[in-house]
Amino acid sequence: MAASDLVVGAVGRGGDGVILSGELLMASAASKGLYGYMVQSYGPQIRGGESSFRARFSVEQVSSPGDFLDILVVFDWAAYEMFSNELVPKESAFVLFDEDNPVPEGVRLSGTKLAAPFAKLSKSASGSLQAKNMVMVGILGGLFGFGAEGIGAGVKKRLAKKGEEVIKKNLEAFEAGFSYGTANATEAAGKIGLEYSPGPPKLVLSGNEALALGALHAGCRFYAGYPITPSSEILEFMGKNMWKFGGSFIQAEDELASIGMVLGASFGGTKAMTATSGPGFSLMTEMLGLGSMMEIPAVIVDVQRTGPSTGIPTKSEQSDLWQAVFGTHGDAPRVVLAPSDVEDCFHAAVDAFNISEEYQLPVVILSDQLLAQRKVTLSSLPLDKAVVGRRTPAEGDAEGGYCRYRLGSEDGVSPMAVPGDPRGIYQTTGLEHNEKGEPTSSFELHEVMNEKRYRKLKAIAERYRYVRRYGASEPEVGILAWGSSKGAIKEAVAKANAKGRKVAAFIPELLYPFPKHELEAFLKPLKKVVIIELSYAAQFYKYLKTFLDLPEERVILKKRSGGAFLGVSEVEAAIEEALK
Amino acid sequence: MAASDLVVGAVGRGGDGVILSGELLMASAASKGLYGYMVQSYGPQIRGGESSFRARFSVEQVSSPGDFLDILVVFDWAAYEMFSNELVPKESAFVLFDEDNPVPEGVRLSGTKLAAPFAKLSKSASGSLQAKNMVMVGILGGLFGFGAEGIGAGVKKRLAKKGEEVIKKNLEAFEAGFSYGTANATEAAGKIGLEYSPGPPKLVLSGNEALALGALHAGCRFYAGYPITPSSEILEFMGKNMWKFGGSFIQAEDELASIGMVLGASFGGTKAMTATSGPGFSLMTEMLGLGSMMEIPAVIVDVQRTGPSTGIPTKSEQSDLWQAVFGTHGDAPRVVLAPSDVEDCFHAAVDAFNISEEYQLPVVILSDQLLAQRKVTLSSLPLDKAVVGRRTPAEGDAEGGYCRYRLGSEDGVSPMAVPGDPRGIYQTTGLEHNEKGEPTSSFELHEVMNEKRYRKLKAIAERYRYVRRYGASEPEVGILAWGSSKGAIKEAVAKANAKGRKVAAFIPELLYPFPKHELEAFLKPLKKVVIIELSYAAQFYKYLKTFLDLPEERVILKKRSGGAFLGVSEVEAAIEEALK
Amino acid sequence: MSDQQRKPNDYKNPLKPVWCPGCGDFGVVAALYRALSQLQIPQEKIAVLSGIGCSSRLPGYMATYGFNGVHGRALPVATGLKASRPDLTVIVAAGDGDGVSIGAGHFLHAARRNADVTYVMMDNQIYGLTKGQVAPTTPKGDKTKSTLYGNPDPPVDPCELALAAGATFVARTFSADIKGEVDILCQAILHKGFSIVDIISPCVTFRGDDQYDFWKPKLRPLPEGYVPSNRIEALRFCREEGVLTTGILFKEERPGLVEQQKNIRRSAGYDPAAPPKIEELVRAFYP
Amino acid sequence: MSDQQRKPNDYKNPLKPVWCPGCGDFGVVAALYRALSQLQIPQEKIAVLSGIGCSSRLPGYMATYGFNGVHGRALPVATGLKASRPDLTVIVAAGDGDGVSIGAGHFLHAARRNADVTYVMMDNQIYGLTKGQVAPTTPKGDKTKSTLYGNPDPPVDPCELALAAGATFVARTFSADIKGEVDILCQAILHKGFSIVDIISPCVTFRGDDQYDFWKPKLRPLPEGYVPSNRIEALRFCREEGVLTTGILFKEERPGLVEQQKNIRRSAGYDPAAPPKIEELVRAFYP
Ligand SMILES: Cc1ncc(C[n+]2csc(CCOP(=O)(O)OP(=O)(O)O)c2C)c(N)n1
Ligand SMILES: Cc1ncc(C[n+]2csc(CCOP(=O)(O)OP(=O)(O)O)c2C)c(N)n1
Ligand code: SF4
Ligand code: SF4
Ligand SMILES: [Mg+2]
Ligand SMILES: [Mg+2]
Repeated sequence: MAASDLVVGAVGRGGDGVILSGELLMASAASKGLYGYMVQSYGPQIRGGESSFRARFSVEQVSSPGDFLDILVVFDWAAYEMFSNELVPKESAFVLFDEDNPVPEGVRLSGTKLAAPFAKLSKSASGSLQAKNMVMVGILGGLFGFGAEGIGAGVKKRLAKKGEEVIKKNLEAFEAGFSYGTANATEAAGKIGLEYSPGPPKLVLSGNEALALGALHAGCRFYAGYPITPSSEILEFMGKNMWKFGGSFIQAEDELASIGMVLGASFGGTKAMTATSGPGFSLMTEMLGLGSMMEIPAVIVDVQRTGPSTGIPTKSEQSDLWQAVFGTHGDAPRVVLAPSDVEDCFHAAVDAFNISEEYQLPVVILSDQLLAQRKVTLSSLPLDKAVVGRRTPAEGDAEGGYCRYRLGSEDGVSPMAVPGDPRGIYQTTGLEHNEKGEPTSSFELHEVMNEKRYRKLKAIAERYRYVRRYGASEPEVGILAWGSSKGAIKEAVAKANAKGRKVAAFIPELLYPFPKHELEAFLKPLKKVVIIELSYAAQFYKYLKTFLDLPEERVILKKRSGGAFLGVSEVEAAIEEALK
Repeated sequence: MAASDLVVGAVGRGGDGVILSGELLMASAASKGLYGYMVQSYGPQIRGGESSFRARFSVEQVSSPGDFLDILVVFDWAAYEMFSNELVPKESAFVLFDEDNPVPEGVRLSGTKLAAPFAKLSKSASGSLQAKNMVMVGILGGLFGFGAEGIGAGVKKRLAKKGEEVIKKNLEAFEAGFSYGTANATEAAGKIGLEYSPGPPKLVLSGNEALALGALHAGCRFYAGYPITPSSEILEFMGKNMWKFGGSFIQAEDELASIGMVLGASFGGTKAMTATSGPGFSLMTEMLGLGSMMEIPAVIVDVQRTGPSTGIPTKSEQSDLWQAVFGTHGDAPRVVLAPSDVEDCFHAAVDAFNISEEYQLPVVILSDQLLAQRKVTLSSLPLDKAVVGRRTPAEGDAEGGYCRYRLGSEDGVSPMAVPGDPRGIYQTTGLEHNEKGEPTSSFELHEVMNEKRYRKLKAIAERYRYVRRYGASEPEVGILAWGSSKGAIKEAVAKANAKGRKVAAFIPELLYPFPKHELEAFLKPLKKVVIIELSYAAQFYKYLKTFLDLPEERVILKKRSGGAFLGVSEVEAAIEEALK
Repeated sequence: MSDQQRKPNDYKNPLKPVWCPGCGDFGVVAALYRALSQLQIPQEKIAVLSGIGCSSRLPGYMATYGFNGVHGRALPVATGLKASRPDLTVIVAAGDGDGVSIGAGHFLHAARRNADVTYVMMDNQIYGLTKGQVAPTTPKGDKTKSTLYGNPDPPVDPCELALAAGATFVARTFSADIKGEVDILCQAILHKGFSIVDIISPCVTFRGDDQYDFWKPKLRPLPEGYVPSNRIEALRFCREEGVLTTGILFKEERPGLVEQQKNIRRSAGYDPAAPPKIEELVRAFYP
Repeated sequence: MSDQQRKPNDYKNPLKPVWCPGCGDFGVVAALYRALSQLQIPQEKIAVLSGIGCSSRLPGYMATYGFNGVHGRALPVATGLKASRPDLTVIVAAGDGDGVSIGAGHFLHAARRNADVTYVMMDNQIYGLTKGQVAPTTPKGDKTKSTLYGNPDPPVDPCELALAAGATFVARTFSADIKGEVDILCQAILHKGFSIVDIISPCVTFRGDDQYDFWKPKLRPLPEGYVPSNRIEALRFCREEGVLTTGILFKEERPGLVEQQKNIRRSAGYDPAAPPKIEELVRAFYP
């Protein structure tokens, strides 16, 4: 019986082409309508250093990279050492390596060892060692009956720039590997092959790409940003595609300038966004407050990485929550959204623009490295998702003189004129101001203007309650978590439910204003509440406490530092503990 | 019966010399051993604009500027309009104004109106209108028997730079006013005069000055800062005095540079500080996190003003609490201290340096405009307050190679070498690192290093519990508040206690880590808990909830925007409501 | 409004400036009213932006769109606005602290990008709003609230920095010389690309009431026949001692940010008549 | 250590650099080891600071005190350290993005203050660590990860900026020319005040493996007999096209930050032998 789910990992160093081979496997899976989920890891060296991927393929949607590997390919054992924590094979796994490069003394790992002629076949088929990765993909296809079809298109697309000759050699190497694999396919190997009937091709997207697509769909026509891992793909996407839509893109001199440019563009009536990671986000907090005070729409993406300070730039963590919700001096309302899977990144971008434009305030999207840089397959993107615009002065709004900060609307929003409109001329300021926007130091005005600005959050909280809920309808144990942790949790909950456990999960995607009532309703029937987060300081748990009274005696807090993904088995263990 | 407590206010515009007259009254009170408390207000214009002061004098220590005035002096009625909310006379008050400048139609205010020849006497005594303020001080002295003595010394000191001639003319104007006042002292006026027996002279200090003195006392020998209201007096004090102590002072190009310079100096073994207000503090959060990650001592003063954004720069608010406790990306432990009166500012500075140096992490002092810029009289400063230093490698610490981030100490602190020490050479980084300080992307190390960094907070929480408690020993109603609000609360509690009300107040001065046990003990017997704060978003209330379970059903939240002081009567009303 | 003549006062809004009596900034705003009137730019097509400082109060006194943001960051805001709204006339009013202390990095980069913005630097050699601390333009040796023993550092010259960063229009003038100012401002606003006008604008309160008497004898127009096309030549009129040369020191034609971005859009195949569909982009993500 | 001869390798710590094979930064660190050895400065008396970038990894490879801080802010950190610890030799290693993009403001101000720091700019015309986006030093027209249609902006020249800001030692060299580099680094470190050494340090990964071949024919030493004492003359060797002049472009004696601060202390009456008591200060607050 073949598996419906296959987890492959590979590791090597510069020149081994490990990452490309992973991408080809993904492309091949997608072209056959399979689901895929791939993450990559790199050592600190930019070129020639260690790299690895782990990819999971399945006939059903998967939401985590899986815990243990079915297949591990090792090109370089020293490199393997570096990622051995992330790439642990199952007992039943197959471990492939080059026959010239056998398992060194002292390396202990489970699974059936298979030496394969990666180097030799590469050399003979393509004339160089460069195509080892193609041989590997071929061997996998042959051995496990997976990834063989569709690979040609993938190679052509990925290597298009390198020219015909290179493509040809690579395909030959692939073929050599494939024949070798087929010839050597043991019965055992066949067992872990995927059995599937091909479906229509799927998209392959990362969270960063989905988010950028969402922004363009929402009408974003200005992007300014400064490179920073793991958000740079958004910048690069915009630098490539924004122009085609007639928009503007600027790589700013720093993050202070990025958010400044965004506020400027938005003041001019253009939907605008920036993306960064923790260090850049910290630099933006002063002007985040300016946006809040001036009531200017702006979308700010923070792709979280391990902190504090520079931390571990290439690894995920959930520790920018406090900065997103509480960062900047003064009482400065903003909205915080937290997508929890790749498709959500698209939605979050559209929602962020909608909320930001309609309520005239900055919206922060908290993504994270695992969400942003993983690649998954998706059936489609909802390109009909509704997009709304800004409230501008209507006929009559300027009567008796236009007031940019007119009080009295129920939702705190006042029509915002776009420069160019002769009836809407106004001057805005980060100083406290009156309805016209003129500076004031009146305490009374300060109080009513604070009230106006915060009223928007109330209106948003009433209207939007982005929450994902999974699992049993009458749960005894409930899991609270957010962001990319959802993947492992969803899977663990499904497994527990299958075993009859009454478990459910609650994943808020609107973090601020918090969907309080929904959470209270979720909490009520629970015997145990498990809060899971990747923040040493337990930022989510403590944040929840600011807004509601958690039933402390029933709460189990599972928090740890980021830097390593949340595993499905980790969640399962937490569920079992809660059920005890 | 003369009062033991006198509240004087005056208002005018540029050229009226209002502020100088207030300072002279303070100096005169201090020289006679009286207690004084003065606040000033300015219009938006830098010169020639409106200004006012209110000063309270008393034979006993006062902790608030009082609610209503006994004496109001108006030089300019248009200017008065601007501050009429802040300067409300009692029913029994006297309102003085120039006889040439009578109360305009439509201005309604209580109190006995007295027209006085300010301009005329100034002209005749000094030859110009410039000395109107001196005439005013003289008239007050004559009429109310206050401030007459000691004024000479004050004038000489304050006007020393202007030369003999100016001093002489000013003193003559004072005398002219004094004679006029004495001659016209009505019985009624005598009634509100202060009755006191002179004591030893007192210090006149602002919170900013006290804080700067505390820093120098603690051994601060490096200051870098960037001007910003209401913190600039700290910068100016350091720019004047740091040199005398052999230290360094730099006006940096911005706040990013300020905190960078502070970290650099501290890395070099020098105790270092910077001060700013909200906007600058927001810019500092990235490097606050660096200090936390690198475990570098640093003292950062945030003198809060009304926010968000530029807000109202000259007014007080308590809305930077979240930024101080939660600001910066990642899990970045720091300590937050909040002095609550001028003398505390001195203590907080010394404590901040002690904690920062001993535990090797950034300490934020949250002051605020009311605390920082008010002037009060003090009997003395505790110049014998203990000062501690940094743990440096001792003999043996470098054995087997010095490890800057050695794990295993109970309090999380590891000895920090000072450059110049050949046994302690190390390289530090804002990347996650191992014990030696070398970069790592290991999840396991990240977890133990987070644990090490946070362990320091536990140790601090156990050792320091800075809390002020006032009022009844077995209270039914308890007030929770922080920072400069303490003044009005202390006074209101004393008044309520005098009426037999069982009320007490709890003012934490160590805000993070929070003195949880002390607060829990305080809360236990209470029937009602009143939380008072000047933050529209209720930052203090919500922050308390992150760390403990407040007895919600017994909590009354009194929060409002800043921009106007907390009044004693406001607190009294809250107490009465809670007792109902 | 659009048909009749726009008078200088039509660019003025009713708010009374809070500047000190005698402040140089009055001259700057007056000259700006006149320049805009001379150019007859519709008020609603103008945006005046600033940071924080006495000088940065200026947008609040205009009858145009205005944006008084945070200290030092007006240029990025202006750049974002202009890039996305090339139809607007974008002017930034800045102080010397705002522009060459906290905002120095942005200043360099706006010049380098040749962002089509007119940068009006109200240079008073001091921090006015915060009451008299040293600025990066304060002469060496001067005593200020933060340099009681004399400013240890030499001043920078905003024009020199602008030249080094690649600015394409660099001029200097004096706030009380309204005529000279109006002329230069008009040319600066018409210039395609980044233009900086360094206006010596006395702070009477913190630099002294004698500032006008101090500056007037120092002012010197550019030499007869000077052609402002050589960067190195222009530098001879920077960092001067004893005199202050006014006029357009340097001017160069180089595509501005707006034109550059237009070109990139063209290279990327943007067709305003047939804007692409997001579907087309998404297609690229299928294997 | 203190008595015996310090060899270049004695300034090297055991960590293996994570730079890509062939990266120019290997040359820079090698030259630095040699320069320090030549100057025989004790390791414990040296602090090497940096921001973030491939180049900023350098302090981690030194056997001296080291500080690898946040992106763009190494100069303030170094300034604070040097001002408070004049006995230390303070060196900053920076990338071009670190130094003239996010850190541009600090760069100008460190130069203006003449902070006694040696600023080693590892200029590779690209963002290395973040994998190949445009830097402010990238040539106009170049395609990078963030300028797919060609970089629209002209590059800035770090040496020119330094000159405009008042730097007192400005030099340029090439990472593979170890001899030239060592010589210039020695002089830069010995210089009192702010010294910048702009080192062209190829990023083979994102600028191409042919970077050495590209640069070598362009290198040109300063003309025979060139005296580096004139700022305007020095500018002629900035922003060059087709050639790259190496050597000390400019050098000037002007009191550095450390000396200035010493002078201020003297004016303020500081007497190290009899430091004042805080009581004396407090006395001034009595009426
Ligand atoms: C981030 C931040 N830092 C500091 C300040 C305080 N501040 C306001 S204006 C100013 C400088 C004013 O000088 P300048 O820019 O020269 O303008 P001027 O008032 O002289 O016109 C400063 C430091 C601030 N508002 N924001
Ligand atoms: C505040 C902040 N923004 C962005 C980054 C991401 N980042 C790291 S290095 C770098 C630029 C690298 O270029 P450069 O300074 O030229 O150094 P190189 O790697 O080329 O040596 C950037 C943008 C960061 N670490 N911190
Ligand atoms: S302080 Fe100076 S710059 Fe500010 S308004 Fe007054 S004179 Fe003008
Ligand atoms: S990416 Fe470039 S700069 Fe960075 S180490 Fe590699 S070659 Fe050097
Ligand atoms: Mg100024
Ligand atoms: Mg670089």
